[in-house]
Amino acid sequence: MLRDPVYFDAVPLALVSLVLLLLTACGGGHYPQSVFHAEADFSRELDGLFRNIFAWAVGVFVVVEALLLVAIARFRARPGGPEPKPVHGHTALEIGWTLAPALILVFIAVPTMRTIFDTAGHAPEGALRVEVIGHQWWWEYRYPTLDISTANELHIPAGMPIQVEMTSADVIHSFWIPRLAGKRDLIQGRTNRIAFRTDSTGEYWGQCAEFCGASHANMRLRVIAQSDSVFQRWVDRQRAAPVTPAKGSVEETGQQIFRRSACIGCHTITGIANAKVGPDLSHVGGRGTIAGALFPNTTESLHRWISNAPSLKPGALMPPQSLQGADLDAVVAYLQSLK
Amino acid sequence: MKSWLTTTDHKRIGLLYFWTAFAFFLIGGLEALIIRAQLVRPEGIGVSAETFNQLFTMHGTTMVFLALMPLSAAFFNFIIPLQIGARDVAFPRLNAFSYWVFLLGGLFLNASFVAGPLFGAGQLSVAPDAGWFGYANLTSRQFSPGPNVDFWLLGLQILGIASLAAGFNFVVTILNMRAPGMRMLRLPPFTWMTLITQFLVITAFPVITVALVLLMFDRFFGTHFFLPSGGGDPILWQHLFWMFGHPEVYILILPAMGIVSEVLPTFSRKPLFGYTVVVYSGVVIAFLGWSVWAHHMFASGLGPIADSVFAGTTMLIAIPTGVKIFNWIGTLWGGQIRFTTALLFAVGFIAMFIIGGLSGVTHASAPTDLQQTDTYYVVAHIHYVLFGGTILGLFAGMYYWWPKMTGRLLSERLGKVHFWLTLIGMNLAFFPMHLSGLLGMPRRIYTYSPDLGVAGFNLVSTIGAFLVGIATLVFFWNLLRTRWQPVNAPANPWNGATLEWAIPSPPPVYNFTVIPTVANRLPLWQTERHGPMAPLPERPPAPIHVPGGSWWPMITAVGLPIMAIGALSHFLPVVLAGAVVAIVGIYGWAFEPFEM
Amino acid sequence: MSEQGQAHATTGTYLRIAAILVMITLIEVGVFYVPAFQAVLVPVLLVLSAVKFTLVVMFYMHLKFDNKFFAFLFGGPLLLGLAVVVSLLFIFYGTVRLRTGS
Amino acid sequence: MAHDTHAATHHHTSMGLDSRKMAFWAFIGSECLLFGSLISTYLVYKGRSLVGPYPHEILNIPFTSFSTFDLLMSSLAMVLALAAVQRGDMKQGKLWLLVTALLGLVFLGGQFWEFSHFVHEGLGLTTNLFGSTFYVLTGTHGAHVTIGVIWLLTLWVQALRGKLGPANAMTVEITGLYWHFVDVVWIVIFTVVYLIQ
Repeated sequence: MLRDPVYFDAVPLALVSLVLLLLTACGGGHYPQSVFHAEADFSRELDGLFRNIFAWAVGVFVVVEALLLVAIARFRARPGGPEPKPVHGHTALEIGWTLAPALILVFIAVPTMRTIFDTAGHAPEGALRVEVIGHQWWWEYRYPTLDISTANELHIPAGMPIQVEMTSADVIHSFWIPRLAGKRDLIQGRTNRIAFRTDSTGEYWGQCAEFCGASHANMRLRVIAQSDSVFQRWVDRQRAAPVTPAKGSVEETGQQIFRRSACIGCHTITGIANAKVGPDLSHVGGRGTIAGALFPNTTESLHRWISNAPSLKPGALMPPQSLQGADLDAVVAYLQSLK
Repeated sequence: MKSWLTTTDHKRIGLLYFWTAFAFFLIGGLEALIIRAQLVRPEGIGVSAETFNQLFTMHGTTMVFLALMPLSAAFFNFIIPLQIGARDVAFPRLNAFSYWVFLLGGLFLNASFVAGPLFGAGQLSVAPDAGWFGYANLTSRQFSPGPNVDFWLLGLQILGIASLAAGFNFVVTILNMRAPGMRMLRLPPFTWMTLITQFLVITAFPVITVALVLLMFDRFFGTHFFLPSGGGDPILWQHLFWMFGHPEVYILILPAMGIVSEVLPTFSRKPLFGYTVVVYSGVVIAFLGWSVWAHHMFASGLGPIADSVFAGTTMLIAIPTGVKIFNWIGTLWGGQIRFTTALLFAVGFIAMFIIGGLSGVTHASAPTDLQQTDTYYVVAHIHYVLFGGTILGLFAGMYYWWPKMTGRLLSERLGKVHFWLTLIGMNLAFFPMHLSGLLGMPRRIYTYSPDLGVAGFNLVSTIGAFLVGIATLVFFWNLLRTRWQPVNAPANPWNGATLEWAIPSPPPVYNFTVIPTVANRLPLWQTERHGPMAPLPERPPAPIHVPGGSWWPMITAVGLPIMAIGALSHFLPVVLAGAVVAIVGIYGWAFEPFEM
Repeated sequence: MSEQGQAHATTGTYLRIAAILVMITLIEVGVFYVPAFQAVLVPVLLVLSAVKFTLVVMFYMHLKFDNKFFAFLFGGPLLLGLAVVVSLLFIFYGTVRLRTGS
Repeated sequence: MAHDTHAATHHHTSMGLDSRKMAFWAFIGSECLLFGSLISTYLVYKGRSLVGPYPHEILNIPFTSFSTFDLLMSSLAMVLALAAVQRGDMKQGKLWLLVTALLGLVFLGGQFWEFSHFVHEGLGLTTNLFGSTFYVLTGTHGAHVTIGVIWLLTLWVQALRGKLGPANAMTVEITGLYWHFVDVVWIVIFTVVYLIQ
């Protein structure tokens, strides 16, 4: 069975499956973090450069693998075959196959250098500045010009350049939204920058790309690109004071419990608590997800999260809370009211 | 038993290296299989996040330091003195020392899997869990409070000593122990690549040693070398690590390239095409290998100028690498190729290494790397280079030299099963990783969302990984069979051209009855100007004095893990006791009558 | 032994080298204290220290008289080490300037 | 290693060079990278300390100049020791070996004084980046000197017992290579750490 000719089938087979796999990836289907579905200037530039290099790579691959296959197919030992000519080398050939890759590299290096400087992270004048601060294991976003602080879900206006300035509060993280921008590391004591602009509204997914401890896998994020007016409405809501619960409502009970609980040791709710360890909760009810964009922001997941965060997200720094029954219901209701 | 503990014979040490490294290879492979089992579907629940982080850290560390490097070292030890026509290495006891340090360092690292109770850790395993390149400041006490990272940094320091000692030893052996007439440009290509590798070892390992020492000071004594809270910079760790780490990649690949350059000529019955060019391109690769380290750090914000410089130097490496590949194809071209298992693995090396090299070019380009680094695309790349490259090359070497090392032939039939299963398995395992990476799957995640759309690719990867696992068991069976159902090997089963084939398999303890005089590059072949070398006499004309064994290298080596255990438990007397053992060992060694 | 038969330094040479080394050290310390030299202090000190380094390596370590190969074994890694220092300085001070400049 | 020498010097080697000496030069080359990395760390962190004491407040140039002078003289003693052993003058050889070791001890004593003085002045290992980089760099050098002193004293004892002669000149030569290397490292440290502040 295992005769040599198998080899000649295996490689074309591999090539065909390669192409099939690529088609699956580039084609339809829903791939929220695919680099092939670029939706911003930055990611499109990277995608174009990648396709350029990939084309060269496929060309080289086909030529060299073909040469290899031809060599082993043509020069198989045959019984009684002649002794091979003891060729030691060939100067012209050596020069040729030194220069050929060098030449190809020029075609890769030139656009590479251009793109490096194009994507160095400086946005044009008038860009919206966003500060991203990495935490184990969630993202803090500040809009210094808008005086907003939020977490995990980044709202941006479509059509406007965004200047992202990144640093970390603890270990190294990496901010990556594949469909919008290449990743950059968040490092304590340093500031890194990227700049991008997307013209399409919609939701883009990303996640931390630098190993950052136990819950590295659970450090996800969403970017929500909105039309100007929708974005402006969001900004207004974020800048408004947090909702004050109605007298006698369950939300008000929740607020009082919140005030007395350990929550205020870590979280901010403007006017209620002012600690900076965990995410700012002033408008947490308006977010679609919680806990590093990991769970939908529902009553059930809030219950489970508050009761025992580390069981849902290994290593989570928020300890299990002793709130139970009606108290827990009230706090959850209060948080949900903070739109 | 005693004779193995005290042995200074390079052949025995080579076999010790082989079996020890192979055992670690199986452990590292098992870790990989658990990783793949966890990732077989989204939201896998096989192991906890903490265990998963330990597994991928130990998988990388084990494969790099405990499997691939020492498997190459097994061949350095066994084959190099034979290829250059020497009776042993330049420093036989230093050689034994390297082995014992490697073994003890490896055991020390792996002891972390069961050392938890000693540290009151509440779980059995306290294995290193910060990734095989241990990026600061995750490795600080604050973010990694347990003994896990301590095991890692102490273990790697021990292993570094083993590599450095072997490095000096082989540099001198290759340069200074050559048989008469064995000029530098007559050295077999494997010996040449080994020499270049050792130069990389002795220059790169001091850098990681410094990095590890600084990290040790941060963790044990409260300094802030890599901690922003005290003005330090975690990026310095990355520079120091990759200044070592990138040459390390060439330390892993160059020996395999050397093996391929031996196997191809033998089985195509043609001299290596462009021998001198292959040798010089190895030198150029090593040299450039020192100038590209920051391409691992494109996402860390080096600035456009540094990005451009490192992207440029990285691309340049493609040239000497390409030259090697073309010369290998030139060697096959016009030959009479015998499809032995060794040849299949060597050709497989070329075919797979091309893929790894080309994906390497795509992330040599700094901007495209921003979409690729730290994703499964990079995981695919390193596995095409280190598995498709290094491991296939090492397998080629195993099939090629096993008869010489043991005097027994491996089964070619099992060998071909092993080859095809490995080739198919590795492509199934690693090719889809390119796509899962580009579709947005970061590396080092113990779980992923079903929404990413990468479940299918991960399933295929896992199936492929288990195929590779089965293939490795076939190989293991093949090795064991040579013990139980031996088929004796002749001196030169493949009609090889180099000196190791001029002596019986396995070689006698003194290697050569008389030291041969070498007249050309292919001493055992008929070439245009030279006939094959005259056979060596069956018996040595005069008795050959062979040095006896020595306990001192092992005793000295034992001192190191004792010191590490003392450091780990913050107990100074144990550190001092280890130092005393090592010093006693060194003095015993220095004053022991020992003649080579 | 290849060393034998080659010109070896004599005790007189060793003493002369020692005298030069001490003199250079005195100059270094002197330069350090002279305010007029502050502007060129760094290059002057680097050159003087390189001279001392070379003298010791060439004469006391016999590299001048010994086999060239030893010079390669030492000089290669030495240059590499120097390259490490210089490139790290460029990278760190370069990025600092870029960061503050932007 | 004293006993290997005899064998080694009589062995044929393909480069005609002593194997141990070659290995030792390779080792010294390797050490260049070790100290290169440490010096890089020192320089990269220069001026990044968040709190004092800073280098110019604490480094004592006259004192360190004396240490430098002491180490240079020990190098001179070392070459004289080697020359004596090579010509078979073991009386002189013993003397100069001892002088080298004693000068090494003086240097170490100076370093001990300097370190304890700095600690007294408020510069500990963990005080600031200057302290950490300074102590690790000069401490690594000091550890090398310590090993060198032990090595030299071992040779001296061997010489006293009559077990060191011209046949072991290579052992002394290698010891010398180590000692001079430690000296040149100090030449660099003296300039980079002490004089260029």
